[in-house]
Amino acid sequence: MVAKETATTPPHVELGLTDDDVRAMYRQMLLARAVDERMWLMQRAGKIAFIISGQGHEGAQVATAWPLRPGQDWMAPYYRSIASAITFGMSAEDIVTAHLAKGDDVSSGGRQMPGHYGGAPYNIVSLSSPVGTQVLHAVGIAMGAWVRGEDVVTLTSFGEGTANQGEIHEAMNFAGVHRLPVVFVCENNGYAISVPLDQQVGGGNVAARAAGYGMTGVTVDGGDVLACYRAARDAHARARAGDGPTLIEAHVVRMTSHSSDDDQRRYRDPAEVEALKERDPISIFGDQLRGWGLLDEEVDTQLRADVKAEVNDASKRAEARPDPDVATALRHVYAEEQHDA
Amino acid sequence: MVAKETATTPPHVELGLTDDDVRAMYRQMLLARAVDERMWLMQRAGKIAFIISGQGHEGAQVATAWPLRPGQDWMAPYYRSIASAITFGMSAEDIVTAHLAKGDDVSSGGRQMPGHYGGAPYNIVSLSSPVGTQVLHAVGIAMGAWVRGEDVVTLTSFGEGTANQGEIHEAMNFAGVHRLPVVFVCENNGYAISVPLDQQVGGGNVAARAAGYGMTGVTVDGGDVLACYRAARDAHARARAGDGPTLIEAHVVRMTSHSSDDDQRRYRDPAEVEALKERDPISIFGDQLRGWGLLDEEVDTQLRADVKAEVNDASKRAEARPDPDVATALRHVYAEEQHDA
Amino acid sequence: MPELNILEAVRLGMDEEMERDERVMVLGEDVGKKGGVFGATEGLFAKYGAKRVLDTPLTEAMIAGAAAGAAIYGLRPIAEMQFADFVYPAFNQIVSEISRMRYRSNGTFGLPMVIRMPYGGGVHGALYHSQSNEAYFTSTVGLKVVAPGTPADAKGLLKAAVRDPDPVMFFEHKKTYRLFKAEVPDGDTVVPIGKADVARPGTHLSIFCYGLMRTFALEAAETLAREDGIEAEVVDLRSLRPLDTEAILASVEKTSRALVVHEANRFGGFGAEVAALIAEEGFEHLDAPVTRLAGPEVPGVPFHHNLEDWFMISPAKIVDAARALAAY
Amino acid sequence: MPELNILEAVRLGMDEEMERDERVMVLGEDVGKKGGVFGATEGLFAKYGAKRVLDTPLTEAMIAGAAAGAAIYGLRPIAEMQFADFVYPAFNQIVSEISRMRYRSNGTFGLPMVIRMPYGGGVHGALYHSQSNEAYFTSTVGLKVVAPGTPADAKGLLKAAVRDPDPVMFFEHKKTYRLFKAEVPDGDTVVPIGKADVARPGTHLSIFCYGLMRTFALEAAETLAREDGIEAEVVDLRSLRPLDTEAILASVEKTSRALVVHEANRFGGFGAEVAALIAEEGFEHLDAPVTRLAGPEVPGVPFHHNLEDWFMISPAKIVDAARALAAY
Ligand SMILES: Cc1ncc(C[n+]2csc(CCOP(=O)(O)OP(=O)(O)O)c2C)c(N)n1
Ligand SMILES: Cc1ncc(C[n+]2csc(CCOP(=O)(O)OP(=O)(O)O)c2C)c(N)n1
Ligand SMILES: [Mg+2]
Ligand SMILES: [Mg+2]
Repeated sequence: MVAKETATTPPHVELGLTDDDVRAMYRQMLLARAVDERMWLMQRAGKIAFIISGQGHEGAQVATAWPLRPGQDWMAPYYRSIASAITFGMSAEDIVTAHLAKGDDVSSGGRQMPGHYGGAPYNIVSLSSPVGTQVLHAVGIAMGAWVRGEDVVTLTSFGEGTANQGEIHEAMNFAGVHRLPVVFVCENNGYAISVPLDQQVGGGNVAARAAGYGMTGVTVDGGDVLACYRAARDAHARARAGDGPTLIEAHVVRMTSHSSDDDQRRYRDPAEVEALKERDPISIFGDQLRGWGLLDEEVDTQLRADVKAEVNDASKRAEARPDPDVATALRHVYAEEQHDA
Repeated sequence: MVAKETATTPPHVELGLTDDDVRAMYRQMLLARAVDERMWLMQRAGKIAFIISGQGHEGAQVATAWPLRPGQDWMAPYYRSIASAITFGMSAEDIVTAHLAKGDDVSSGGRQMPGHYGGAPYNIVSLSSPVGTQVLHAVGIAMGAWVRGEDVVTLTSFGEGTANQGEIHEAMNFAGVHRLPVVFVCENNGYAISVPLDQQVGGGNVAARAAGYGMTGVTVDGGDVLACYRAARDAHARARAGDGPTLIEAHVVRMTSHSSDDDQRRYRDPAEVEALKERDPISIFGDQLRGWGLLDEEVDTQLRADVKAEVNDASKRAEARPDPDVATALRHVYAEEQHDA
Repeated sequence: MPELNILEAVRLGMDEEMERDERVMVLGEDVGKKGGVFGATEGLFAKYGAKRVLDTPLTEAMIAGAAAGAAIYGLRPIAEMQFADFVYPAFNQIVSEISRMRYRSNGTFGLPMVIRMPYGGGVHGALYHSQSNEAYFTSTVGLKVVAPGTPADAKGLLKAAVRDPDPVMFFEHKKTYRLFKAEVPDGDTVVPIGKADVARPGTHLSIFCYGLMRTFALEAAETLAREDGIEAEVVDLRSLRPLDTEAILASVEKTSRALVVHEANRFGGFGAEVAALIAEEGFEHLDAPVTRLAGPEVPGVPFHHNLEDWFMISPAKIVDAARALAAY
Repeated sequence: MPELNILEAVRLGMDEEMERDERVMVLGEDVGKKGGVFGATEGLFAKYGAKRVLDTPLTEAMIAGAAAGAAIYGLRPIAEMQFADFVYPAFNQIVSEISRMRYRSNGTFGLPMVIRMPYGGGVHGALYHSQSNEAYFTSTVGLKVVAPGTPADAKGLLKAAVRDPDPVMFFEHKKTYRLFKAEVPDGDTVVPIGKADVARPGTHLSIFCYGLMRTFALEAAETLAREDGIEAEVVDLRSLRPLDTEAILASVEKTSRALVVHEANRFGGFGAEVAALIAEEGFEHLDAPVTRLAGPEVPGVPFHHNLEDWFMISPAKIVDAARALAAY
């Protein structure tokens, strides 16, 4: 690797990414952010009841989802995973539709709260609210692929508070024992609602736990999109090669309150909150792209306009969709046909 | 430490143990073994329904319990902890009484199966069967001592299979966060019933997990009693000094089938079982004591005779105790007096 | 007597108990600096410090299990589950350990501890922030379970729970938190666990309820009296385990008609026990079948307000059920 | 038709399903080389290999959660909990995830999976190897729950469970494992989930039961017929959720007297639902109060054989309860 590096090879090329790739990554981040911001507006306007945000996580999310093969791999994300879900195939319209709890929302038909991503057509596992449960589903999918000898990698993500749940331990241990093809991404934003890292994670280092399961652990700066991508790409390759799971801890920032029900000023210093802007992965990645000559003011403006139009359009279409029909409320408790599949 | 070592200082003295101490430790091991063997005999004779054995674990158990201060510290042991319990204050008679499920058994009054050690007078937490639950109780006691600012150390033990339970992770993480005065002892005997270490523990190394909680992790040979003692003594001191919890992984041997309901020949090589005798901590420690000039044939014979007499006596007295009275079966579901304590 | 809402009553109850007994501590997620996601512990952190009002990691098994250990050690912990929906990771500790500790140790280890949990729907919380999962606990021998429906009961039962030598599951219907204010007796007024409260006397039928349903049942009773001349007796059970069977049977003896109302789904819900009890021990007094009005048989409250409205019990649904029962 | 005991029937059911459908796999603690602590999976490891008969780490949440993931992926896992008593670490996965996955995803993710659990007392297993904890699951919408009482039902219901598109909790009373042998239909005979079995027709009263209680109830019925001339109808519910309400009400219509028997404690037990159902929907047919005979209100089966005998339901206790009911 080192041998190949020359002063003239830009870092993304060295990682096997094209100029278009990194611009597309940047665009996904912009799109996720734009959708996210729109949700807050809609929440304030009383159109949606609740929003839980991915702002500050987009770099890590887009980068770690990037190596996944849609239609083949699987994802078990969490409630901040707007950017992951969008990268793996959900559309902005899907996301807005889910937030509006419309009847044909792909995640739940309006049954779940905003932020509960999922979609059978996209191989995205339906998410619940109890944190961390999805991690075992990811491991179960990976076990399925391993039992069947199929080339499938599963990615799952969660926060650093969630990393302490017992189920995560059981999941990682099992994945470690059988070297299952799964990638664990811990998006460490330093808070679990109000509880800071030092009261949450013994020792403060989630990736350090990987060694205790016999798996690779990697810490990356979630503001460094290419570093995140490299970690995810390697983890994906490792999984495919039968070399076992990887735990990636990405240090990200939570740029908003925990959710629209929270007010972080109660427990977070104003200066600390102010300083978060400097760690916004979108500005950081934008600056990097500009530095590598891949982005100029014009393209950036164009991309942002594009994304805005996409979100406008998505919102308009989503709002026009039908509300859930109360007559369907009793459906899908059990399968409607008892088919011997 | 190293500076103090001279060719003439015997290792136990270097550790601050007297000759009497190490002989007493040896005697506790003999006693635990003798009780254990007696239980098997009684089980075969149909006097007790079930036995789960500590044979092969005695060295680690006696040594790790040794630093505890009876009446002040606490213990939350597990079902193989005959030697731990005896070292911390239970008598051989208590143990036999519990196995016979007599009405005045200190652990449960005959309500629990054999192997469910516990005793309020001894600061030994009542144990249940679901593995690992006691570890959170230990951490809760340690939290209590920390909240109240009291000088109390809690020791808890469990097997390496149990180490993978989610509750253990939550317990260790919490202890790590607040540097609680607790000592975790994982008695790794290589099997969880029939499941061997490599299918049980990702990476195979339980102590390696300590780093992920910001606590000290130590691996010791459970056949090396003084090494176990040193680890436990240091852990105890660390706990008292506010320097946090310790995870000690002691490699021990399970010299019997998992329990009287199991037959290990179904899943364990006869040669492997045969070889266990070489790792019997009692012979190893006995040989060491002889090497240090602290034990001779005569003393050993005398000790074994003593211990045998003690067990005979304990068994006789225990057998004479009354069976539980059915009229008491409905008692102690709730407190019998509603006292505002 | 101050007028408080249920949230304030819970908070004041904890505050007074912590002041009275320094062994009382509070632990849970976000209970410290933030004061809890509903504000139930607001102010306690500042008053009692970071150890007695302890922000725990995001680990419910640990919260319950460490509370149990602390109770063994001699403290009197009040553990908070952020939502009742998130208690399941702690289920092993609660069911295997906390409920059985006294019995299995032949009375030598008791666990004086409280687990507080906001439960119930109607707040746009969907499947995982709306559950009424009391039946898992009411069927567990060794636990006590209470579910207050008024501010006075919230405070008085909380005090009883903290002082109880046995573990108490304390269910707070989150929709009642700020629903109304009512007078709360000053000072050390303890409401005993195990006693129902006849919230409204009546003669034609009995409505058995708890939590938010008390408010709805009283509203329904007013409508029934006004529009139908039906005098419903509203019995707020308050304490679900132990259950005040005497009060229940006395009411049935008086009215001969029983309607059991709860928000949880019907099949296997807590109402089944109440109904079965009445059917068995009140058989001779019954002029009509014991009737249950409960949440629909779906795995949770769905989110969209259409669907949530469909799910929830309402005074109108109680009125309908009561009318049918009265007409039987 | 071979004569098998229940353990053999369960094993044969799994074997045939694994042979029929290569998506079926078994996972759990000690299910592989050892063949399970009761021997239920004996021989399967040798036949299907270490992946399809997977020895898992000692982690029940993982067993349930990974089975759920595998079901999402398209497999049809049969997960074993070594004892029903040890299911609680998996409770979050079962209740939060497995039971709600289909509903919350609006029908787009189904979970065809089975969780097998040996339950029940009478084997000197004390508080933690004897539990009858079916009520936690029967009250959970989205699960199916079965509890066979005969070898034929054990095999037939297991096949139905494996093929069911939804999660099925499969309760095997461990005392019945080797209690008796009976004929089991050859080959692919599926016993549908949701249908009760009238194990013995009768006219004077109905006994509703499942699992081991079927055997005890039949024995009691013989005694009652012989000694009292009472003809008890024994209805083996088999499927607890969905419950065959039609069969129950038909029997009550016929006999006018209902006795519900189970080993779990009474308060909030599954029998409460059966009794409440009968009280509500069978009210007009009842000549006597619906009566429940259940385990005592203690947190578990105590160990000493004195105490265990005291705890357990027996044919004699059923006879006594039935006599009292018949005499009402
Ligand atoms: C089992 C469970 N307990 C509590 C909650 C309430 N809750 C929702 S998010 C959250 C904090 C999660 O923190 P972290 O894992 O760090 O993720 P982040 O929100 O910071 O991305 C909590 C406590 C929950 N959803 N599930
Ligand atoms: C939660 C739970 N699951 C399963 C069991 C059954 N069981 C009892 S001991 C045991 C193996 C424990 O192995 P390990 O932790 O290594 O301890 P060891 O017996 O080897 O000392 C199992 C699976 C149990 N008691 N509790
Ligand atoms: Mg976080
Ligand atoms: Mg072991």
